[in-house]
Amino acid sequence: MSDFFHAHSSVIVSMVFAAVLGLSLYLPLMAGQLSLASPGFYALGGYVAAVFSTKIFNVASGAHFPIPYLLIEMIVAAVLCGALAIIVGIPALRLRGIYLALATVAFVEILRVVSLNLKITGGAVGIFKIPQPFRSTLQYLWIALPLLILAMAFVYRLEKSRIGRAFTAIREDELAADAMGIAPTYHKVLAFTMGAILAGIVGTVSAHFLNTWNTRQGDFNASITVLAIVLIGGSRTFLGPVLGGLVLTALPEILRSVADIGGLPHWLAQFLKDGRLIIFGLLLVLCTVFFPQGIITPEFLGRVRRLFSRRPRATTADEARAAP
Amino acid sequence: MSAPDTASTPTTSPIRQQSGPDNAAHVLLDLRNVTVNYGGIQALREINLTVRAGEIVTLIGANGAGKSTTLRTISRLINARSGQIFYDGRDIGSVRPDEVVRRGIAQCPEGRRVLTRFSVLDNLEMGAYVRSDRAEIRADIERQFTLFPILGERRNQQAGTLSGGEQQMLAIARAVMSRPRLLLLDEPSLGLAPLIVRNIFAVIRELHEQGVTILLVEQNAHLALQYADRGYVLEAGHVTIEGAAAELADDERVRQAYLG
Amino acid sequence: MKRLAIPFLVILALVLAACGSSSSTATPAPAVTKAPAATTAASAASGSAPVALSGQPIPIGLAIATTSNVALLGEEEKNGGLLAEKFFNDRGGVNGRPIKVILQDTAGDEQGAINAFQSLISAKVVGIVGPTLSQQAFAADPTANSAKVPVIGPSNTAKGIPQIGEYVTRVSAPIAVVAPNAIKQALKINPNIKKVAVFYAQNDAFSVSETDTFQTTAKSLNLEVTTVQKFQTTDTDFQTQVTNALATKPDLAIVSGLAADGGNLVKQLRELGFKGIIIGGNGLNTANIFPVCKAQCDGLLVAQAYSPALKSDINDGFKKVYTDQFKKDPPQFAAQTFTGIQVFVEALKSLDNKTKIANMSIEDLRVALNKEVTAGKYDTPLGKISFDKDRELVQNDFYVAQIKMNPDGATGTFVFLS
Amino acid sequence: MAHFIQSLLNGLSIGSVYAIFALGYTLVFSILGIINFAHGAIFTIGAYFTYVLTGAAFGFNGVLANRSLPFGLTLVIAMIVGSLLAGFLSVIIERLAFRPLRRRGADRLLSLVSSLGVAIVAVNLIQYLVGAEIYTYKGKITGNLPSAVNFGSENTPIPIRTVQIVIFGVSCLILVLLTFMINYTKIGKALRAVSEDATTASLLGINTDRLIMFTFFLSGFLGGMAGTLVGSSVSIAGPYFGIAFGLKGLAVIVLGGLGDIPGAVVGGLVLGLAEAFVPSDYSAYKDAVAFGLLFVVLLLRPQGILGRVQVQKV
Amino acid sequence: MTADVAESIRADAPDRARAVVLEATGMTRRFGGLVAVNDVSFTVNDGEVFGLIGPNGAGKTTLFNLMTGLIQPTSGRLHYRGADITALRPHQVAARGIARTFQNIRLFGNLSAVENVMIAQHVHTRSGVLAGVLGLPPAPAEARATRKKAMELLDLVGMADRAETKAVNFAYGDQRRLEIARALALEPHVLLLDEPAAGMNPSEKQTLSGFIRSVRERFDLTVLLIEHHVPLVMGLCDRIAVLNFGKLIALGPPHVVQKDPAVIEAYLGDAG
Repeated sequence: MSDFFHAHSSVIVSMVFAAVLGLSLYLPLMAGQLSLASPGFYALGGYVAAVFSTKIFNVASGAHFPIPYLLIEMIVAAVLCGALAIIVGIPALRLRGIYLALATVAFVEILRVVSLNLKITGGAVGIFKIPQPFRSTLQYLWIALPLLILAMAFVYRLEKSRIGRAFTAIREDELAADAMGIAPTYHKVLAFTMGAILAGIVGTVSAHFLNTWNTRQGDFNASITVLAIVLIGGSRTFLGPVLGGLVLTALPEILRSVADIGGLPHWLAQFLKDGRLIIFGLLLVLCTVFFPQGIITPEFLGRVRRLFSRRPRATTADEARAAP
Repeated sequence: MSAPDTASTPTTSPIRQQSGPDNAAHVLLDLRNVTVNYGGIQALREINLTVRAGEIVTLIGANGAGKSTTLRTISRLINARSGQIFYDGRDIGSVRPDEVVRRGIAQCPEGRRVLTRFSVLDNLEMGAYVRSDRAEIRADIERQFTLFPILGERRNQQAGTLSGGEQQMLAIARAVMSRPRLLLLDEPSLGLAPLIVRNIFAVIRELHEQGVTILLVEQNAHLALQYADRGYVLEAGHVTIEGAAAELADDERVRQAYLG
Repeated sequence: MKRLAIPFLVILALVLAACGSSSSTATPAPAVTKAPAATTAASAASGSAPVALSGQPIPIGLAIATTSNVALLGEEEKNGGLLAEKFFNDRGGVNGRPIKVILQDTAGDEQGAINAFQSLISAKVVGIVGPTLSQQAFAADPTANSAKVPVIGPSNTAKGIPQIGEYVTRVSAPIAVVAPNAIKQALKINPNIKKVAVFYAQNDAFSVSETDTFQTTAKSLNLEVTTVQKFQTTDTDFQTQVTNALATKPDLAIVSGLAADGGNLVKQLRELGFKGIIIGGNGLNTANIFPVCKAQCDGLLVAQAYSPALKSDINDGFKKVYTDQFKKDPPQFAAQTFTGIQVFVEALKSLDNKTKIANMSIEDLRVALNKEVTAGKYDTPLGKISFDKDRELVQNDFYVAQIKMNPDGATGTFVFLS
Repeated sequence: MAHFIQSLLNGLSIGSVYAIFALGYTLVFSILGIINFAHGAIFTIGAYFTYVLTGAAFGFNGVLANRSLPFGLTLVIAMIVGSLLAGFLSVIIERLAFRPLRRRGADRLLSLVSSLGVAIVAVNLIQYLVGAEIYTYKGKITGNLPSAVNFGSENTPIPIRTVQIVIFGVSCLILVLLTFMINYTKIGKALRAVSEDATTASLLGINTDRLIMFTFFLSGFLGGMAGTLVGSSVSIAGPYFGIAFGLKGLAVIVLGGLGDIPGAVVGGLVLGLAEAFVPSDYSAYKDAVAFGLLFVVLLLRPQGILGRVQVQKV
Repeated sequence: MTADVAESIRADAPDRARAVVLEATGMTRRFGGLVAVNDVSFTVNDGEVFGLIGPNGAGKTTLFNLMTGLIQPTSGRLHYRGADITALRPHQVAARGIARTFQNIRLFGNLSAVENVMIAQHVHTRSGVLAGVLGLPPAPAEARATRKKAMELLDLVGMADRAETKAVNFAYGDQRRLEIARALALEPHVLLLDEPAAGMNPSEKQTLSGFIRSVRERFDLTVLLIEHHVPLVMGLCDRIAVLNFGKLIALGPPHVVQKDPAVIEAYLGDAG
């Protein structure tokens, strides 16, 4: 079993990252704002880590990168991403729906071109030899899992809090929320900024995890992938993006291994190997058709909850019947 | 109520003529136990409603009582949860909305909904979308302009720039362009000045005299019951009272329920 | 429909997950290795035997981009690598034992490269040839390095690749040596060249470093660089760059890019009226540019790290099997990948001659193989190569070729110049 | 001055490629209000269809290596047939990936994901079948015309490639034809009615499903034609050929106003001009300029350059 | 004008009935060529129930939207207790104590009844993101108080037993009541009700009338009311304003307005 985890450690870790990234897009969505900016902040966070760990902190080559340094990077990335999010968010969040999405796509693309041309970001080659805080890939879970759990707990608690309710109100009906005394712009920017900070933090850890960082980390494709994660998983509960991130990241790798099962006809194995992305695309289409609300919906969760609460009640009823 | 404005009296009927004197007895539209769920709540509960050929039937009730929902269900814009809708003896409960029009039911929707970026002429042409007799369509359009002279004056104007009353006339004229046997009118008086309302109702009567059967949804119950043969009162998605229009107008319950 | 959908997806997910894990967990953890599950038929027969039971093929990993938008390069590498497997097995493999090239797709991104490497490492390969892009190498090579698995980069030309770690080397040289030759060659053809226009793909790591060399060389030869125009490898229209450059009336144009964009740039330079000599960087060293610039490719000077025209036994042999199968001269990426496999095979042979590799654990074998790889000298399709003490490639032969297009305008050849 | 004219013509030349890509893209948006990511894939497939129909053989990678049709059409005929096939394919995609979502009342955004799925399938299927190689058409769409036209003098040449002029001309022609169709034909008017108010349109007896199918056909046809034209200008650079235009295409249709057909052409030309007028020293920031422009236009005029302001109903 | 301001300064004076709470001056709003609200001026006194009637499309809801900041007037000013609130955003208007319901019911459909009411207490609570997520003071206490208050309000409208039901699942009349409860949660001084009786049957309307009266007493409210149901308006309102084609055509006590010929012509139309 441990062999399995080691063999797939990078997939497992990146599944967790994708889940957190999904949450970073879910946060503005809580307030009804479809932003595709997450990959831009993710890229920015990664650059913070890459620049700090290779140019500012002096770590002897071969030595482990101290965890406190990593935490410093995360804080710096959070502050930078937060500030940038406020600057971009205030004008951009006046836009609605698809227009906001497109504006954020433009923002991500501008960031990409800028980082391609700056010296500090290393241009096309990017920054490499980013020092490692851990001995093995799997140990990244020590930071990735707490990050995911904290982010999930954060979002879970937030949804039940005053601010979270204000977000939900804006998503349900911005106009009515406004008339109920909830300042839409403030809360939308707040949600957007929190998402940006989360994405930035994932970026910092990711940069170490990938050993290198370059302009291809936050681009249009990444935006669309994160969107797919959220919509396939389900955009109305925070468990949706988490599941979406885990599944969509694992799926191409699972398809990779499926081809390796013995006993398949040669042509099928060959097709699975060469055509795994064809199947991946088909599954995306099927998922949207069969689960237009995403795989996890509040209704689904409600059914699950009832399923679990009904059982004990049923047994007591049985006992009652058996009692006399 | 004064006689219809003579200026708006058409010279020829643009409407498909009904055959036979026994049409009055013929049931054109028949809703049986229709229930509709809409936005999570039950919008219509077990509605039963019939319209006979040649009648004007009105459906009155307060805002949100389910009047528009009834018309939208007949036009197949929304699915009934249960119950059946018969038109001319055939179940139309599962045909497409455009097929409903082809079979002879036109709806003039609430809020007029003219195609604002189309000219008046194009709006009327679109009304005849299901027809292909170009010459006849031309003639029908001219008839509409006789019926609604103001539209004729503005034939090349964008519909979005018309006043509310003009838009309502356009919407009715457009609905008539498909040469329907049954015309569904949704709140034709909505937001219009009394004088204009009177004008429009005169036209409705005119259309009726030309042989169109009409199902009229109105909030202005007085007005509707003046023109209708029979009426239904809808309350919270349920038909509570039905009967001859004249009786309903004097019915204490209607006064209670609706006019107060 | 919906009611069916949920069980359908749950079952699908379970099946996929089960399959996914079973194929990998099928190999339990014993220190001794068996052939990877991916070698299908062979693995079915084997128990948990030691790595190198004679007759059992030796697995060598090939991790390259066979999907994504760099697949054009990846496909060439795939062809070169798979050809090498057959080529060397036909010649007795490693002292009688065949090799098995296990292909994993890295796709175009860094994460994919890491995944592919991990997959190969757990499939117990003795070494890996890959990945396609330098950026991917920076991501994935450290994974192999810390697992002590030797890596040979087939097409990673960025600065700093061998410095990733002691298990990393490459058979793709930075083009520094050949750039001056190409410009000198151009001056030889036309001694009156004064003004140079430079173009490069700014989002391609290789082109960025190559253009530096070109520009430095041009200046050292007292040529005036009148303009430096940047583009992206995804660009298709170079109207603006070309007309901007043409306005400076250059005598020579130097293009650093990849096949599609570079080829288009050459074509559009010609169509818009450029009459001077064009030098293409190493990225244009592929027959893939022929369909792009067609007749307008004619006369293009190309800096080459590999030339099909090289006369040697190994290159002749390679060229023959390649042209037999693909009906055209082998491109550079195929040759370099072929060379990567060759280096592993020859290092394995010489290692086997010292200590029987059949008796070694996979871990020891990898460590020993790595030492052997960088210590050896190889006669390859790239010419004679070896590695210096920093594991950097020492390649003696670089070439400048000129493209001669056939009258049909669709096919052509690289004519070896120096 | 020559530089200015050159930049102007360059801008129109680049812009017309954007425009021709965006026409089919925006057509679908105008009817359904969705962005069809699969349009880039249709564009690519159209280019490949034409290639096959000319009787040319595939390369040495992929399942169909070295295969070719037993017959070959001339390039222009092949383009028309190929575009028709692309149109039919587009209709099939609509049936499989869009209509079910519409039927289930899914969020419009979801069609982004399903069209993304279609694009992934298409790109990888192309690669599986014919490899990632670069393909070029045998003939030239410009026939025997010289490859460039000089708008300047002998001494200060202002050259523009002939094929780009053809593309510009075709974009304008398509625009004129589309405008005519949409304003003066019955089906065109029905399209406008559906795009303005689908419910009312169905109350007028318009079969919206059939009309949407027709829109997808038209969009696919235009996409296929655009793919062939651009392919004959710059060759078919592998399965990602059309996808690479997706992002710029998005910028174009937003600049022009989502769903606005003349806007797609105007947006394409504006974007092309903006790029062409970026000073040569800053050409590295060309794309940033394009998307900066997009960002600003979105903030100031979300309805696009030509779009009309719409009053929000409270 | 100055007299009105002076009057509004005396807002807290004992003679409350005469204090002006809201003052609209020359409010005009155009949509394209259409003048939806045309030069409307009136004052609303503290504690009164002020009715706004007129035919469909007369501009009543537009006037409400102007008063709550949802749309900006083309010209004209709006004062609340002497302060100019014309340019305020809706949430700022709400924070000053002006709450409203909507003609076409705008509840947060996917949220439960109690959550709907809790949300409206936003301006009266303080806890930020961190306090809310980590459960630091004052969040837990606030959360308890908010819920308690929400339950009280639900109880008031007779829906406490269905507090956890999603808003979309309520019948029309219940949704109207829930919307009123939500508006009350803002602790408003002024309550704007847009056709609160729409979709209710006669007995429900009677109950509603009594309810509005009792709520006004209990919460010390000024109420503005758009309503079609003439008897309800007549019985409930202290003063009535009549709009027709965006213009104010009559303003006064019910019995006076009722007899105004212009009103009869415009509003009751043929029925008159």
